[in-house]
Amino acid sequence: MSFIILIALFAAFGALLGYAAIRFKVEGNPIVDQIDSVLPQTQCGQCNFPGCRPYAQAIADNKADINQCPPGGDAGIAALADLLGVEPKPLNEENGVEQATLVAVIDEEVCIGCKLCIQACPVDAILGAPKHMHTVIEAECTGCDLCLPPCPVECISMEPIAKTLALWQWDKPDNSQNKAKT
Amino acid sequence: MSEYLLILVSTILVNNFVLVKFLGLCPFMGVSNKLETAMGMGLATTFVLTLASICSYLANHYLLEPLGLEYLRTITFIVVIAVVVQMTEAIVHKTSPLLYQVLGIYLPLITTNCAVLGVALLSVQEDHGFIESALYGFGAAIGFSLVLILFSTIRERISVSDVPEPFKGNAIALITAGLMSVAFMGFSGLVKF
Amino acid sequence: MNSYKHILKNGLWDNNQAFVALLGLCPLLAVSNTVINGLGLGIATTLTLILSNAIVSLVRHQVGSEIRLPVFVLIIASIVTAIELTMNAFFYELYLILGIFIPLIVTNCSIIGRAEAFASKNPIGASCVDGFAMGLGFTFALVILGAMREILGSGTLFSNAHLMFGEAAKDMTIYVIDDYEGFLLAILPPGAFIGLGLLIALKNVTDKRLAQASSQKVNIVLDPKKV
Amino acid sequence: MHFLTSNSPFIAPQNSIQKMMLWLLIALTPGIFTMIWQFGYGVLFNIIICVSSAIAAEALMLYLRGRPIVPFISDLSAVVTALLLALALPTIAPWWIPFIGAFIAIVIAKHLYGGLGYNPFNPAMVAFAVLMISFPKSMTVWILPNALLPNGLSFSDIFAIVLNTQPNNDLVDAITAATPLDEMKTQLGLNQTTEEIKSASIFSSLAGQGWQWVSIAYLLGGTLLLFKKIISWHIPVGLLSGLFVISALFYLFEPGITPSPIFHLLGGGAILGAFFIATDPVTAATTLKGRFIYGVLIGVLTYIIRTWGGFPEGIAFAVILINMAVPLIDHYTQTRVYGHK
Amino acid sequence: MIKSGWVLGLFSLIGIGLVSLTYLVTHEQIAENERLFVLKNLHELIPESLHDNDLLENTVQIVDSSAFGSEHEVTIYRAIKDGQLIALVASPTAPDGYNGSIKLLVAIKKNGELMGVRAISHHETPGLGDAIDTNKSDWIYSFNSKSLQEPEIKQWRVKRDGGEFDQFTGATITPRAVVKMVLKTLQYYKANHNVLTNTDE
Amino acid sequence: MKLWRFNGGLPSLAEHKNESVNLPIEHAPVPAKLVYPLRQHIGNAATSLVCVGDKVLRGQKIAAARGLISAPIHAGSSGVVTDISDHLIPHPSGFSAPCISIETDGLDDEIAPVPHSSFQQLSIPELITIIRDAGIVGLGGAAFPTAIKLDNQSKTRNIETLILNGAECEPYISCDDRLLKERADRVVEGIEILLHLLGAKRAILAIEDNVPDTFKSIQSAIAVNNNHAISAAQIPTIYPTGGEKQLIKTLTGKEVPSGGIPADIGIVSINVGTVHAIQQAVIEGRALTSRIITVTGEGVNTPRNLEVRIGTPISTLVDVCNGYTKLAERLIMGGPMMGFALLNDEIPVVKASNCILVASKHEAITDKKAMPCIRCGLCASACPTNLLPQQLYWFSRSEQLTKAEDINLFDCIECGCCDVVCPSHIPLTQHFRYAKSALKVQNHEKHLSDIARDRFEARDARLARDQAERAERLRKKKAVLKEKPAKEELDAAINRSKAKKQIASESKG
Ligand SMILES: Cc1cc2nc3c(=O)[nH]c(=O)nc-3n(C[C@H](O)[C@H](O)[C@H](O)COP(=O)(O)O)c2cc1C
Ligand SMILES: Cc1cc2nc3c(=O)[nH]c(=O)nc-3n(C[C@H](O)[C@H](O)[C@H](O)COP(=O)(O)O)c2cc1C
Ligand SMILES: Cc1cc2nc3c(=O)[nH]c(=O)nc-3n(C[C@H](O)[C@H](O)[C@H](O)COP(=O)(O)O)c2cc1C
Ligand SMILES: Cc1cc2nc3c(=O)[nH]c(=O)nc-3n(C[C@H](O)[C@H](O)[C@H](O)CO)c2cc1C
Ligand code: SF4
Ligand code: SF4
Ligand code: SF4
Ligand code: SF4
Ligand code: FES
Repeated sequence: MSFIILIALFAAFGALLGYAAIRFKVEGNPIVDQIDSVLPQTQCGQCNFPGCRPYAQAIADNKADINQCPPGGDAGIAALADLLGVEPKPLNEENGVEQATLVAVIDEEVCIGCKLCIQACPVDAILGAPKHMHTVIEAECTGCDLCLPPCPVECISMEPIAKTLALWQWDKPDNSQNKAKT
Repeated sequence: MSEYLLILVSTILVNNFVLVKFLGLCPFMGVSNKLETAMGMGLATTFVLTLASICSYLANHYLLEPLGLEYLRTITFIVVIAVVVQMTEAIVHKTSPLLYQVLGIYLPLITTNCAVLGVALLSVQEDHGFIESALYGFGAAIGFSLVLILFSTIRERISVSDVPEPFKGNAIALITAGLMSVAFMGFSGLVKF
Repeated sequence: MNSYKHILKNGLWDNNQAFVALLGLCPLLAVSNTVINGLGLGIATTLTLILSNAIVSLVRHQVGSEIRLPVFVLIIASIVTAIELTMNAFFYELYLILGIFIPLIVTNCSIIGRAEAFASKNPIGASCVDGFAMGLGFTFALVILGAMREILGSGTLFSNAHLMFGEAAKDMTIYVIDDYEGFLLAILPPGAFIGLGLLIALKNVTDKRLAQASSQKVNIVLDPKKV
Repeated sequence: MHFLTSNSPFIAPQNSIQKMMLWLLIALTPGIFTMIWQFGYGVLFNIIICVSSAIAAEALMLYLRGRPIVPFISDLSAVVTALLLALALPTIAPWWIPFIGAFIAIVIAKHLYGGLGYNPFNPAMVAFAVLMISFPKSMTVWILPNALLPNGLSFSDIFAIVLNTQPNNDLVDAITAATPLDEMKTQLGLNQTTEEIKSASIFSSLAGQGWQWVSIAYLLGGTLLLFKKIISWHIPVGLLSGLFVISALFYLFEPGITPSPIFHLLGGGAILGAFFIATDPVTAATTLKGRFIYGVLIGVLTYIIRTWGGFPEGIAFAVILINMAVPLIDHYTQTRVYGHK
Repeated sequence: MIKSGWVLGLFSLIGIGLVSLTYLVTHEQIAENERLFVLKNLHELIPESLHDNDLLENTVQIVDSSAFGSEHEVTIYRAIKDGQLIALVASPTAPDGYNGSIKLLVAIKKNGELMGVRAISHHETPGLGDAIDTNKSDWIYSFNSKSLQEPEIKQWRVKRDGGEFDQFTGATITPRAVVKMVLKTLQYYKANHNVLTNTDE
Repeated sequence: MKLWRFNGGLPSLAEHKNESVNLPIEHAPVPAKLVYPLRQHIGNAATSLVCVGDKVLRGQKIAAARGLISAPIHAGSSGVVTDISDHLIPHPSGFSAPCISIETDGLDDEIAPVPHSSFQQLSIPELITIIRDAGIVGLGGAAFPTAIKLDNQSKTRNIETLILNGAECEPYISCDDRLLKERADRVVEGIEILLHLLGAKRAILAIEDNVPDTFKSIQSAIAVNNNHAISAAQIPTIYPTGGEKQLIKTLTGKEVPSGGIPADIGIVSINVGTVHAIQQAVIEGRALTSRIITVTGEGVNTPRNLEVRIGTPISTLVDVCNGYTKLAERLIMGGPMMGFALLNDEIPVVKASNCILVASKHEAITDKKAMPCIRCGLCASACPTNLLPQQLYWFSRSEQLTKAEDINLFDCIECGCCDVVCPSHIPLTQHFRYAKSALKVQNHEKHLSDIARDRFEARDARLARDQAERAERLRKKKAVLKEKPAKEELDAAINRSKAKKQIASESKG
């Protein structure tokens, strides 16, 4: 039968592909870096991953949706959507809500220097020696809240970042005339 | 010479695969959100389509016809194409991860893009020779890429327009494709059949 | 585990291949210039979907990722060619009209799409139901779009029914509008795009209405005075 | 003392959309009057039906979309669209042609994209193209110029024709003809030479009877627009020179069987298209270099479609085809910003 | 790698087997369908009662660009009853339709009188040129029983060009092309009458 | 003199100079309280040198420059420091910022000035020091510390042309014009100082061609001086010819490279008011404590130019001009094109304030109803920087800010020309200001997140290392306990820990 030739040909194709799968095997995924660079690096874990990079990895592996990072907010989701060429969607409320960034402030009167907060801080933003009061380096705190729960004397509070002229933004004009009334 | 030109004009403009012949619509709708991706897709498709057209010609001419197995045309073509695409995919994946990411699921979808099989089948149906087949595939792909790129630039513009809510996204994109198709009807008659 | 009802609803509405996933557009747009053409292709596609989903689901464990695509495609192509030959033998005129789009069912993106997205991950029962639901949803889209274009474009409905149902069905053609000049756009390529666009918008509106209605219902239940 | 704040500049704007549209309407009047003079009152019916249905469609869409109705209607853009469509239609088209056309232009081509400013395709030309494709029969019969009608048509004659959806074919055949472009193309297809063709009565010294005067009147209005800076010269000059150069080339090489450049410029809608239609700011390229390229492309494409394509008048299709390329043109014709290489 | 090979091989065996089986079952029916389809068109012009031969056998293929003005192949079918040539059907292609060529079937009685004309494929504009289809208008029937004598050659034109055949409102090119090609076919028949009617080969 | 033309601009802007230009400059009285924002210039805020309760004299330095780019501040009159705290500042944000408040004693005692009769005797570093210590910043608008501008260029000495900007292209403002009318001689002397300092070959003083009499007074002042390197040029009255880049193009045909400074093409441009202040500092030995300000608009009874102590509240200026009229609607600092509206008139004037415009309703339109952009391109034709405002707007509006940046958003000089010509009445300039500031904030956040990423990864690596070390120690202990472990096992353990370390360092890198 003449189609034996065909079948043999197809089998050869299969072998070729099998070979290609070995020969062109790809390791790692550079897209992870790109995704990671879009994430806010708050390292807060609200996305249900232990930090931003693991979440980036999960997105790249199609194991997580793009709408799980509350600190990144809608702008972050939009950037991810743009990067990955998918439609943006609203933030998943199960992960939290977008808030203004805060910084941790340690009440130095109350702090007992237990070091627990230092262990919790993902970015090493807290300084202090054992038994001495600790302090937060404001410029390096990402406002992730992770230092709050471990503190035995509850001396850490989250405070809004002072508005400065350097970070002041002009108002965006609104085209209310063109918007729907409803 | 002029007959080759006619094939090109015909496949690119008059019988544009996407807007007139209705082939390759899924990637046309799917990867036209951004200019860069559209260009990548256009490139990939041009490559695959031309190659597929050539391979199918060879398969048809040197395999199926001598063996008298024309009724297995579809199967043979599609397997040949699938293999070509899979190889392309593996190579792209290795060499240009970014392009791979951008094209995402669409590289495998090129296989299942009707334009590819369509080109092969139509080319056989129209009794094209080797060069004609290659040109036919190439022209069809250029036509595809052309409208894909134009479409993507328009969609970029539309995506930030004030489109009424129910029409946002796919609906207005399809209507745009419709209007593009209206425009392309202006080319009808350029090449007589 | 997907409940069958969920799968059905998914295929017919929520994830309708034509309206939502925008897959299988080529045959959808090309062949929907009359209801009967749409119906013919819809049935052929549904058949293919069910068979291919079933087979893919059966063999899903045996096939390595590097040859998954060729194998799936091969399976689908065999089924389609068999169907094509059968149609060619028994519905010749319809076969002529549907033309190249019969072999092209092979590359109907929704078929390989379902094979990849559903059948390769689910057992055979669910896969068959999924194929049926998706096919039905697709046929639904074909028929609606076909009706819309046929009425607008030539003022008739069910013309050429005899190609499918035999000579007796010749009288089935309904002249919706008599002496209609014909809005040619509707049966030409642009009409297909625009028509589908309008249908999708219509679906969006319907979905929104439905969502509103259901959220209102919830409100009523939660309203303590009314409970 | 306390004051309210707002942002600079504080100076009142010097211009408004309404003003621009109004000037456009004014610039169209010479053309309209010439058209009435040459082709009778039919055009008035088109204008009335088109404009009123366009305003109705605009109001309806604004209402459905929940937008303020008055400011958007009074910007007059719908009127301009309707008027340009009306002028492109055959003057004895049945009433439903301008009616459907206006709705297609305003609803599909304009408001589905978000209304004024957002539409990628020229609404009037989209409507024209859709009508042309859908109703080729009604869209290709043009009335003969008055000079060729033995005793002219009265107002009521036209009224009857426009309202009568199924016109008496014999009567219509008697008073209608193909447009000069159409006739030229048909006859060339029969291997006639341009000289032989131009001896027919519908042609005259420059281009077609009636048509040439209408074109010249539009040219007048177009100059007014240029003068008032409503449009820049780039598009009209690009378009007309594109059309002129390519038709001159072919005319030089094959004089007997290709119509002259003058015929191409004045014989159809080229002038109207160049000054009033291709210049639609919303759908044209926005950089000056881009506009010139845009114009040239339309000119060349017009010639191609007229000469080898299926439609005798190519402007409408050329415009929407090049509309598609506008974002790309804009993308590649960015200006050289001060201080950049 | 080896495994991929034989898995794909196995599936191709199954797939190709399935298709081949179907092919075996259906291919005769398909060939018959194709035959019947051509016959059906021919029978519209020459009723079955008028011939007893198989129209699809005993055909002639001609390419004569000087007579037909185009390179298209023309097939001539012959209807024979009781060994007598009754009529023949030519399939010329009019190259100058509005949107390209128009494929015709022209049935001519032995005496040179037309039995009928059909357009079997064309690209004319729907709504304008497509009135040559029988289901769009009756125009094509106006050729019935015309011949080179009736009307005379000068009258073989559309009315607009001073002839006898109607044009369509707004579309003259299509009917012009059809009339021209039918006339050419008749003239060809007249010129080659002897060869064409010679049935024994 | 050959002139060049920059793209666009507004040639037909109503000038409104006559209202204020006809009265001579009047000295405004010293108010009861002077307020000095510590940041009145581009760069770092100055640091206060005084404490509450200190007594200060006019011309005394009360705040010192901090860091590279900064400028000192001097008291404008004698009195007592009453307060150093946040106070509303003249800024479009309406923010408060640290200010020194001085209650004046009415004596206006001055610390002794150090005059130099001849600047030629001074070395260039000495001149720079004088200018820096006098607290001179650009008075033309941007308030860039002038000493820094001059310092680099005086060292490299590659300056060909010194441009004196007397264009004053904005409507309503006439302070430079008045200055040139009344004190042209001082300005010319200031130019000579700068020529000497920079080693420039020529100086061009540019004024618009709508003030011919001023031109004459300058020409005669130059003639008196008889310095051939100095010339005056009349430039066409097109807003914004006074913009540095536009002026340079007009006078020299050259363009300042994007992102660069005029010195890159051998040019320094300085406002005539600044030159006057330099002359005062060098020759008279006086620090910058006052400047000329135009108070105008239909909202004041007598529009005119005033010589004002910096730090004076606006209400005092309005009083000198006989108070508000009924039409007063909006209080604008700067001109109607580039100025910004103030919340109240207790805000002090600063070094950069050149005009107080008390605008009536029609002088400062309030609500423009914006329509969608119709892509008419009029804005692009008007843009003096040859940008495409319509595309910038499209991207800014839809928050595609990086795309806006790609098409050179940051080259926009916020002149407002596009706004004025837009038929759709879109507040384009405001969109661009928004986009620029939002981008700056975004970049700042990006910077912070990069720091956070580095720190996070460093910490991860450290933790991994710690853990590896701990495991290692544990194993060693076990090994010791086990007595004479098999040699291979030990090797294996070492290898393992090496591998771990490597992984740790890899994940760090
Ligand atoms: C879009 C379009 C399609 C046309 N299609 C046809 C056609 O299919 N057949 C035809 O004979 N004429 C067609 N025409 C008309 C020709 O242009 C030409 O006007 C006509 O054939 C000659 O017209 P007459 O009847 O006035 O001589 C078409 C015209 C247009 C604009
Ligand atoms: C960071 C920075 C450094 C500058 N350095 C110089 C300089 O070295 N030389 C100079 O002539 N101008 C310098 N300038 C001043 C600018 O060129 C310009 O004159 C000033 O910003 C005021 O211009 P404007 O009012 O047109 O904005 C500098 C400006 C800035 C912001
Ligand atoms: C749009 C615009 C208009 C300006 N108009 C003037 C002006 O009319 N006069 C002036 O001296 N400076 C004007 N400037 C400021 C100058 O660009 C530049 O900052 C100044 O001439 C530099 O001198 P300075 O450092 O001494 O202030 C303007 C700036 C801009 C952006
Ligand atoms: C110079 C000029 C030309 C115009 N040309 C057209 C035109 O050709 N077609 C049209 O529908 N509208 C035209 N308009 C009106 C307006 O731009 C149009 O309604 C918008 O496309 C709707 O968004 C024109 C307006 C101007 C100012
Ligand atoms: S949720 Fe927190 S940890 Fe997760 S990606 Fe966002 S900022 Fe990073
Ligand atoms: S200090 Fe607290 S809030 Fe700030 S980064 Fe560290 S753990 Fe998070
Ligand atoms: S001037 Fe206004 S309407 Fe015109 S292009 Fe610019 S922003 Fe758009
Ligand atoms: S504000 Fe910016 S964009 Fe507008 S004209 Fe001025 S420089 Fe150009
Ligand atoms: S059906 Fe998807 S590309 Fe054709």
